[in-house]
Amino acid sequence: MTDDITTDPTRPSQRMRAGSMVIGKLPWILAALFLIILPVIFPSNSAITIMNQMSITMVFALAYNMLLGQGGMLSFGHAVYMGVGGFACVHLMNVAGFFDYLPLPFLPLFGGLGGMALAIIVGSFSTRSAGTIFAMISLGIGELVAACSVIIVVFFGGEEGVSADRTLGMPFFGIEFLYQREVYYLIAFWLLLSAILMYLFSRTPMGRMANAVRDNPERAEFLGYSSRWVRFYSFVVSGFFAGVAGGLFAINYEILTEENLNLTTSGTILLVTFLGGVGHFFGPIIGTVVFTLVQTVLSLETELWGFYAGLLFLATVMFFPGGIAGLIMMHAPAIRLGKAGRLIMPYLICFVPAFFAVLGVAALIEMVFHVRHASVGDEEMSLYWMTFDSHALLPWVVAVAVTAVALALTRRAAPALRAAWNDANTPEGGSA
Amino acid sequence: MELIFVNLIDGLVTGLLLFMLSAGLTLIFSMMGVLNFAHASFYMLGAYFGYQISLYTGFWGGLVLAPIIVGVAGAGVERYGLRRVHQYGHVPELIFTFGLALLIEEIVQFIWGKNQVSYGIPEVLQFTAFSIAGNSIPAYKVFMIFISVAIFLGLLYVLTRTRIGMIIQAALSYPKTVEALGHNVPLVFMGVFGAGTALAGVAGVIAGPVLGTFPGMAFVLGSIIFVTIVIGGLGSLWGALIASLLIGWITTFAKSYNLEMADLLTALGFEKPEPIWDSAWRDLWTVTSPQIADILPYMLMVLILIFRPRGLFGKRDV
Amino acid sequence: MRTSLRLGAATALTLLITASAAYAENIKIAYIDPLSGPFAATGTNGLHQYEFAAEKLVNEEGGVLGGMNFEIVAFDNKISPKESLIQLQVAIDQGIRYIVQGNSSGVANALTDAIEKHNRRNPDNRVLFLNYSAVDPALTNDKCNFWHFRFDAHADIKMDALTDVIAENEDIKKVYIIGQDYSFGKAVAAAAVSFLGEKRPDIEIVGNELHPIGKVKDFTPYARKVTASEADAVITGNWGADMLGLGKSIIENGFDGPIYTYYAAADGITAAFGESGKGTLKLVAEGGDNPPDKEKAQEYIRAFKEKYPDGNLSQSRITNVVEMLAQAINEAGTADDVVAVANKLEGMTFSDGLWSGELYMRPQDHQLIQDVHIYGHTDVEAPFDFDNSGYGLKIEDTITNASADIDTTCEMERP
Amino acid sequence: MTAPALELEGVTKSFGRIEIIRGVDLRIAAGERHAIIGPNGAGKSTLFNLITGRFDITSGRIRLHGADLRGKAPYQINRMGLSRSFQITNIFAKMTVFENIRCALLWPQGYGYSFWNLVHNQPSLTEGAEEILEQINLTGRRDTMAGLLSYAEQRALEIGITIAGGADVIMLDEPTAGMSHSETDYIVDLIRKVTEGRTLVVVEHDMGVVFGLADRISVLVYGEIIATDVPEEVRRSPRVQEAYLGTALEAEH
Repeated sequence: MTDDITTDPTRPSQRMRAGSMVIGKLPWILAALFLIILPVIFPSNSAITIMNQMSITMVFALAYNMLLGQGGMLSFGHAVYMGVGGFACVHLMNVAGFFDYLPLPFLPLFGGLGGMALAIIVGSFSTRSAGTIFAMISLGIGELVAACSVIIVVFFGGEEGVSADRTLGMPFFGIEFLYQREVYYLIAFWLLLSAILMYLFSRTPMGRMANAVRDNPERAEFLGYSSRWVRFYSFVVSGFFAGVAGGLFAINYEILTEENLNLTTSGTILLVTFLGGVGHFFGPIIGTVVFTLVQTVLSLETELWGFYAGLLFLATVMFFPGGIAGLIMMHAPAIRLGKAGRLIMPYLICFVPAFFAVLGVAALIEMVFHVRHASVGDEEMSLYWMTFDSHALLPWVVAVAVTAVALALTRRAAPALRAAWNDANTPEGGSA
Repeated sequence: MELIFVNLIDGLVTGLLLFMLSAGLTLIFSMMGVLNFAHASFYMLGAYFGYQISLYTGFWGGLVLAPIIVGVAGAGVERYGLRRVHQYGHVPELIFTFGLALLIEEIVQFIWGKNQVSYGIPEVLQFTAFSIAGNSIPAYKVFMIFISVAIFLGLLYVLTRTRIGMIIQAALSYPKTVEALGHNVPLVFMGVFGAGTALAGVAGVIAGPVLGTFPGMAFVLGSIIFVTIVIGGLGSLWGALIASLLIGWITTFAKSYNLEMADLLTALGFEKPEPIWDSAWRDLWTVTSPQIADILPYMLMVLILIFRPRGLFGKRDV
Repeated sequence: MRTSLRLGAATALTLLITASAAYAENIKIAYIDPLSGPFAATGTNGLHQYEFAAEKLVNEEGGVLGGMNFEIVAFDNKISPKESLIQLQVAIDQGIRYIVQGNSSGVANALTDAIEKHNRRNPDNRVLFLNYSAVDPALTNDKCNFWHFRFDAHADIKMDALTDVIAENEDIKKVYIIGQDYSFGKAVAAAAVSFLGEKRPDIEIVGNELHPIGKVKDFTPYARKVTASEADAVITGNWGADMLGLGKSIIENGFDGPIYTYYAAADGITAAFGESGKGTLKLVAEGGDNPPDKEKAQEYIRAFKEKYPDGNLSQSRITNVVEMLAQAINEAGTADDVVAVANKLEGMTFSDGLWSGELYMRPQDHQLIQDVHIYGHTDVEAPFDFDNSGYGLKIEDTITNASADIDTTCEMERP
Repeated sequence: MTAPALELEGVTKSFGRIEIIRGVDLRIAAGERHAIIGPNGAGKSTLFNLITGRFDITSGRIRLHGADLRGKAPYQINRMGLSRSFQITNIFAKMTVFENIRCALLWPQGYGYSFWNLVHNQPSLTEGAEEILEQINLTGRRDTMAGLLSYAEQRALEIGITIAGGADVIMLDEPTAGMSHSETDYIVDLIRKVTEGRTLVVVEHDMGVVFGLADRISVLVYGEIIATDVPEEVRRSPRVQEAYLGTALEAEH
């Protein structure tokens, strides 16, 4: 039995017992090793920059999912807690007398405290109820704080933000954090620490009651818990970790701006978390990886990245509301039955053409876009490492043909896949 | 004094425009529980369709056809998108509309490009209706007021005098019981969604020429219409109307009259720190009402949610 | 620039192996500006102008250093400072040594700060920041550094020029200042107040206010106040949709005095104002007249419009960046040692560019000193109009070598 | 024990102008099994919700072990030793059976809002929950999602959650509603077993259920208690027969 990290452990049974705690630690040890060797695999600075960005977003997304996934509170303004934590950190970095004696790795703690302080203030009135009231208050607060960021220049620095220099802190065992790689390890450490703490939090009485209140606030009241306070504490803890993410942002980018507070950032984290899957602890992590790649890497390839991202979200929400994590966890029963192997071939037969179909459709979209918007005379376009004339007939024929054939193959393979899926999820010798 | 009258008219135009959006949204929100984040995107689609059609038929063709197309598109979204997502709960529904808003913006850019399109006021309405103390009131604004009022009266008639209106009203107050009465709820939902988005489309067609038709126009309006219906109270068309006008007038007057925070603080007995530019409170002291005019509705909403969660005219909690 | 390969006869196999080898000897310039999102139109148009300038003014003229070509590599920063810093890192990793950016002073501030830190921490792969459009005065004052060069006249210089013109206009007795509530809007307002107070103490400032940036749906209330104040002229630093909304409202409300602006042209704004802006809209900027004085500039614009019929050649400073960089690289004899290039760039005087007038890169603060013009929005024949609307900008006044002696607080540390 | 476990004094409740509860007086001694019966619409559930703090009372007084409950929120009342179940099954459907019970144990075992204890490291929680599971015969379904249980099992779980905290006053709202005869017998046995030694208040519509279970019965009609006595006396009372059994029989046929 694998120790999957879920927020609603549906089959924990024996795992609680002493011996199995070893299994519980294994994923974390693997994650730590993975984080350590990652820069060795991808040594370039830009890769590390993207990994830093991912790690920061992961902490933020996990904090957000404490609220949405575990506490059932939908927030449209969670960026402000990360932002305020980050602003607190850049201001600290600018306080020479203090920062000179503060080793940089401890800074995110203060970011967390900053985010937490704001969460305590806002949470004191916003967590009285969940649902739409909470959501709309969060939207209003988010909008207000974002608007304040350009008005209150003293703290938020107006449009150009507040910048600082991380290397002015006290060297930490001789490390001055001059290089991206050093910063990477700092962030990776905090990512791991925060993730472990957040995971453990979901295993505490508070964490369990957060789930209980999410599912049934009234019942929780009759178990001795005030659902309001349970929500409040979840909210504050989530604010703390969002603030930690803000502190990491301050360290990595050495600047915070209005962008860290605005509704776009808040909306993005909602999408990231949902894309990954709110029902599972590791969902936001997957969501972050996918979204960052779409945003940073795909946007280098095509202007239409936003269009594809939008399609991806719609497809996810319509067909896989459990997000990517939900999609992965769908395979748990098959794996437990030991029949997951039977899915591999049908998957290949179905998804390889499906992959080409997606590429084909994307190619057609890109070609239409090119014909419509490229400058006159610029008739050649590059796609998938090919350069051709978008106004000639042949590329269109090729693209349409590839797409059509791929779609047909996918359709033909689908029934077999469905049958294989049913088979893999049926225990041997009897119906479920 | 004359300026007050002018401001009242300006605020009325803004408020009625908001109302055309919030009326549809409040119907959708209170019946289906869907926070339709894409509502303003349908408004944008209305403006763009209106523009495209006006190239062939002139403005008036757009005014008639564009809302119909938008309404059909809206009904299609409900039928093939939302209805599927509905079974998963409200959060996925919301994310769906959120993603839809992103997608519609991208599609608009794909088709019409990223620049503002030159969607203009029709020739016949390009004159000054009347002037008050040197402030001209364009005929187009008068036209906007008439259209909005006509739509409001039409809605009122449908909701209070027709059978379908009765069903909708019942669904507003008791969302769960209508199905029990044997009505085809999915069809009602689709119809309401289509009608609501069509209303947004009308707003887009008539607002596009004055407020500009560009891919960011939905985002500018985006969340303010939620604020309107929350302040007005769920399920209340009157609430939506009053809240829209209230927001229209509050923002207009806050922009027109330079109320300064410094005056307020002095009146409260605080002393202005000198020199002001060295003070940590300088930003607070120098705030003026035009600066914060457009965030006042959000403040109002937060206060209302804290002290009266059902909104001004709502019958049930948000 | 691209290796072309017509698909007609080519087999599918050769399709897969298109060469990128031709890029090897290129000098890459990273263009970090918005290519998606609300400011994508401006960013895309700017990119076209860079690509065209590199092609026409450098590569077709034989390149630099005896045959190396300029290549513009586009990075979409979505006008976000965070994304800009990520893309900066990606650009540096690709071995790019020259960064150009212009939209948003907020992004420019983040970039100049990051580049300064990067160059300090990584002396082996330093980069230069050629800012072509971000006009926050701080960039060449308090926040100046050796790696940053600004090719646009900054907000104070433009206001200096603008107020010179206003000062000479005896009809103007009352001025209304309105702008977006952020650093640039505030800087414009502050500069206007201080210059007017200096040059025309008799002018009354009847309004000085800020509105939220990008959030105002309807500018009518502001326009009412302008009319009510009986102002003779309006000054605004607004741009984008805020400029269009404000300008249209003010004009619709019956105001007929001059509206002095920074950014009321191109990107759909000229077309949207059309006839209504004539005689009212004024714009302060650097660059040439329409049509330009030099025949080669006219040719250049015609060629550009042929390639990008929907585009606007709206930022003449872009060709200045490309031409001056090419000359500095040639003089330095290297494109890899950016310190040498920077040393050639600072103090450079350049007068045989596309546009008339002399350019001087002031060494104290790396601010380009150039002629600044006050343009009027009026009928301009194609292809020198904007947005293919038949309207465009014509020079009404010129301040030669504007603010050549303007103070700077810059204390530059040189490597 | 001097003070009664639960004491109601002149309790009224109005919704708008309509008075639903019209002055109820009731004393339930510690350790007593008390049933409140009455026809539909008599206000049984309302009374129940008043006692448990779900609604505020309009006037009167409710005391739990002598302590006034006025103005107390449900969770505060629960902490004072009163636990309730719901007429409509009210469990944590997305959690396992085991977790449902464990959640109910957290507050009584003193974990409060703690975030420094890990629930699976607390033997007392695990053992306590398993003991309850044993009592309600759900050990075999320990790791099933509560939402997937059969209806009777869910009702059993509901009772398990209610008693898990060790509250000494247990209130059950129509615990057998919607059940078949055999299921009803099963649940009644279960209730009898798990409420041994505690004060029990049951609201029931089905008289047959309570006659075997209750020590005393109160009959609530139109917001008033018309009789409180041992089951046999209540059955014999002509007033009760007229007011309640008649209507009940009518309603059933």
